[in-house]
Amino acid sequence: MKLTGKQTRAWLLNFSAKIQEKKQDLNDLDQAIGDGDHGSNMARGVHAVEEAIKNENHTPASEILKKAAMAMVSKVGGASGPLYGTAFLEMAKVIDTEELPTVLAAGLDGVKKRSKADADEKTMADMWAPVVKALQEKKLTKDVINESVEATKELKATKGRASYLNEGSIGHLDPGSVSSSYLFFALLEEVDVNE
Amino acid sequence: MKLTGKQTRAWLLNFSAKIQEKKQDLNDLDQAIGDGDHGSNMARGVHAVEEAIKNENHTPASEILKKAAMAMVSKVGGASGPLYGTAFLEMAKVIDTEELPTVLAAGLDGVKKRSKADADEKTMADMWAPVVKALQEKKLTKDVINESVEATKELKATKGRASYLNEGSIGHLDPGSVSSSYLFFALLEEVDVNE
Amino acid sequence: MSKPFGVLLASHVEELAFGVYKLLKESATNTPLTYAGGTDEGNIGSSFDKIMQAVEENEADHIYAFYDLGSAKMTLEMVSEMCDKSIEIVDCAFIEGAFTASVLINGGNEKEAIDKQLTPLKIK
Amino acid sequence: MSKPFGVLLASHVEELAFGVYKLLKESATNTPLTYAGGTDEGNIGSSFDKIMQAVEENEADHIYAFYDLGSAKMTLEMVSEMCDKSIEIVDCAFIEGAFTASVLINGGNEKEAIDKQLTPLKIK
Ligand SMILES: Nc1ncnc2c1ncn2[C@@H]1O[C@H](COP(=O)(O)OP(=O)(O)O)[C@@H](O)[C@H]1O
Ligand SMILES: Nc1ncnc2c1ncn2[C@@H]1O[C@H](COP(=O)(O)OP(=O)(O)O)[C@@H](O)[C@H]1O
Ligand SMILES: [Mg+2]
Ligand SMILES: [Mg+2]
Ligand SMILES: [Mg+2]
Ligand SMILES: [Mg+2]
Repeated sequence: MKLTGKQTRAWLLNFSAKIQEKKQDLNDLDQAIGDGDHGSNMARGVHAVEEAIKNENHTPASEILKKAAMAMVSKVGGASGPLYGTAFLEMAKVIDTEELPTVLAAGLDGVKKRSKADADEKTMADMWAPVVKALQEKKLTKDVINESVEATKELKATKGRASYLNEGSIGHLDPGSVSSSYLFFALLEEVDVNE
Repeated sequence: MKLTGKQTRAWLLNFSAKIQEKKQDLNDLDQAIGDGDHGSNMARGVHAVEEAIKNENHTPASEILKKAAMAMVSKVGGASGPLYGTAFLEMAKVIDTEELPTVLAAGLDGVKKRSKADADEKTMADMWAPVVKALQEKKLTKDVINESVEATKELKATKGRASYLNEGSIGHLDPGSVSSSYLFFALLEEVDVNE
Repeated sequence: MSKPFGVLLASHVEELAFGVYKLLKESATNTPLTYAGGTDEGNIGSSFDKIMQAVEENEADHIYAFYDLGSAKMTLEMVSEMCDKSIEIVDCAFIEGAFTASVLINGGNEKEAIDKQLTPLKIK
Repeated sequence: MSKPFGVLLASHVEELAFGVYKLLKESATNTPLTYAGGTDEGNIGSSFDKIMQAVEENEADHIYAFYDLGSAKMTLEMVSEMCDKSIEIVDCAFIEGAFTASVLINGGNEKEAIDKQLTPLKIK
């Protein structure tokens, strides 16, 4: 399936609602292995996304994503800003012409490009990779998303702030992976991804 | 010869007067290969030295030097503060019992200890070394002092701020060596060093 | 009139960026030097807009950009991809690297000499 | 109650010292952390008295002391020779070293682990 501008807008607005609801949880997760601002950062970002796209009812999906990307880049203020921003920008390049799995694969490539993270470094890339794979196999479910997040728990962070903790980062969820799970939950709620 | 407290006090007050007179020159020298504050730093330091020792007419030489050291360390604010401070402190340890050349040799050791500078790194140590040597040979003159300062010109700085300039530091006098020359000129004026 | 090289400081904290600027300006009076610190709201973080502005205000043809922590680097990368100035993001010790570059630029050094002295300061 | 390790920041600039303090405090809330910046008069330079005060106020048994430029190191040395606290002057990248040490101390690491991670940041 391909996403329309309308669907893309609904998806991101749903994502925004989830992030704002979970703001405190995300801060708490980041407090454990970072600086405790991931929820506040993301909430500021998605609020700006909302402002940027809420009146865009007849805009192509690529434009919606570009606006969202710039809002995240400008307003988040933490590492997650450029990460989500680059993901959205890379997705914007293909969303008007390609199928959904290809679009999210482009997003994952964006995350990887920006973070320079390899697999198992306990970053958002570790959460996105299995989700994109499941999507390509038309097998994406809530369980897959939940498992992808849980899998970050046992990893040792070797990128970003959490990497300073070494072994100390093991046993904690990666905050950016948790916020990413809301992006995919929102997608499941708005469109039939395995169609 | 051994220095009395009275002579030590007169020596340092004379040094202070010279520094205050040459404040702008020292700033200009430091502007060329540093940050332009050596004159201001030294002037602040020697002013505090004056305040600390001016009423000390019956104090042992070691106490005079200790007070001067603390004034320099506390008030200079630049690299020259700890350098003169350490020199004065090391001199204070021996001045009540040893001959003048030994005292200044201790000062040179202090400079070297603090700066970790070897010979020919274009620091105060390069200026002090030949002066101390001449003193030990009872041959210290104004000319020796002037030559010792001039000799820093052709050196390439490899310690301190000037080291960032590489070849660019060649051809300029080392500001700390110039201010040190006033210390030795003042000594020549106050006591008969080669006695 | 544009100059060949300049330095940009991107920090998570406004005071930190300004403090480093003050330190470098003292020794490198003539180096084009601009800074961006903190988020738009003045909190701890990095701001795309502030960094973009620091790029635009820097009058150098080629900008050496230094950052304190990794997320400021990512924001720098985004800025550098979205504007057409020549920006070189340097993975050196923030203060020591920026100080070295600024002083060498001030002294009129060539790129080769600057890069050579920055190399041992690469720690990220 | 005293803690095993702490961090001290000695900088030539008041804003710089405070800015780094803010940055570290965010990620290392429980690390004993004190700073000294600029001269007594608030100019660019280092102050023996300010550094001595930052040592005295630091509630750690062993203080890792970081500095920006060499002359602050010399002042640190003088303070460390004149007081009887255990002070370790670290020749690491100022911000990156202090950040690493603060976060590791905050996480309750042993000296060996802290020192091991500081080693690659030695650049002075
Ligand atoms: N270098 C990196 N590479 C990949 N992901 C990173 C990197 N740094 C941070 N992240 C992701 O960003 C999340 C933290 O985001 P946030 O708290 O908003 O930023 P900051 O770490 O700057 O405070 C982490 O949980 C991780 O998923
Ligand atoms: N690392 C060093 N070793 C030896 N001497 C040094 C060192 N750094 C600076 N100096 C001396 O100090 C002088 C500069 O003093 P000053 O301008 O007061 O300090 P700053 O360099 O901190 O501004 C130099 O000319 C040199 O003689
Ligand atoms: Mg965070
Ligand atoms: Mg943050
Ligand atoms: Mg100076
Ligand atoms: Mg100075």
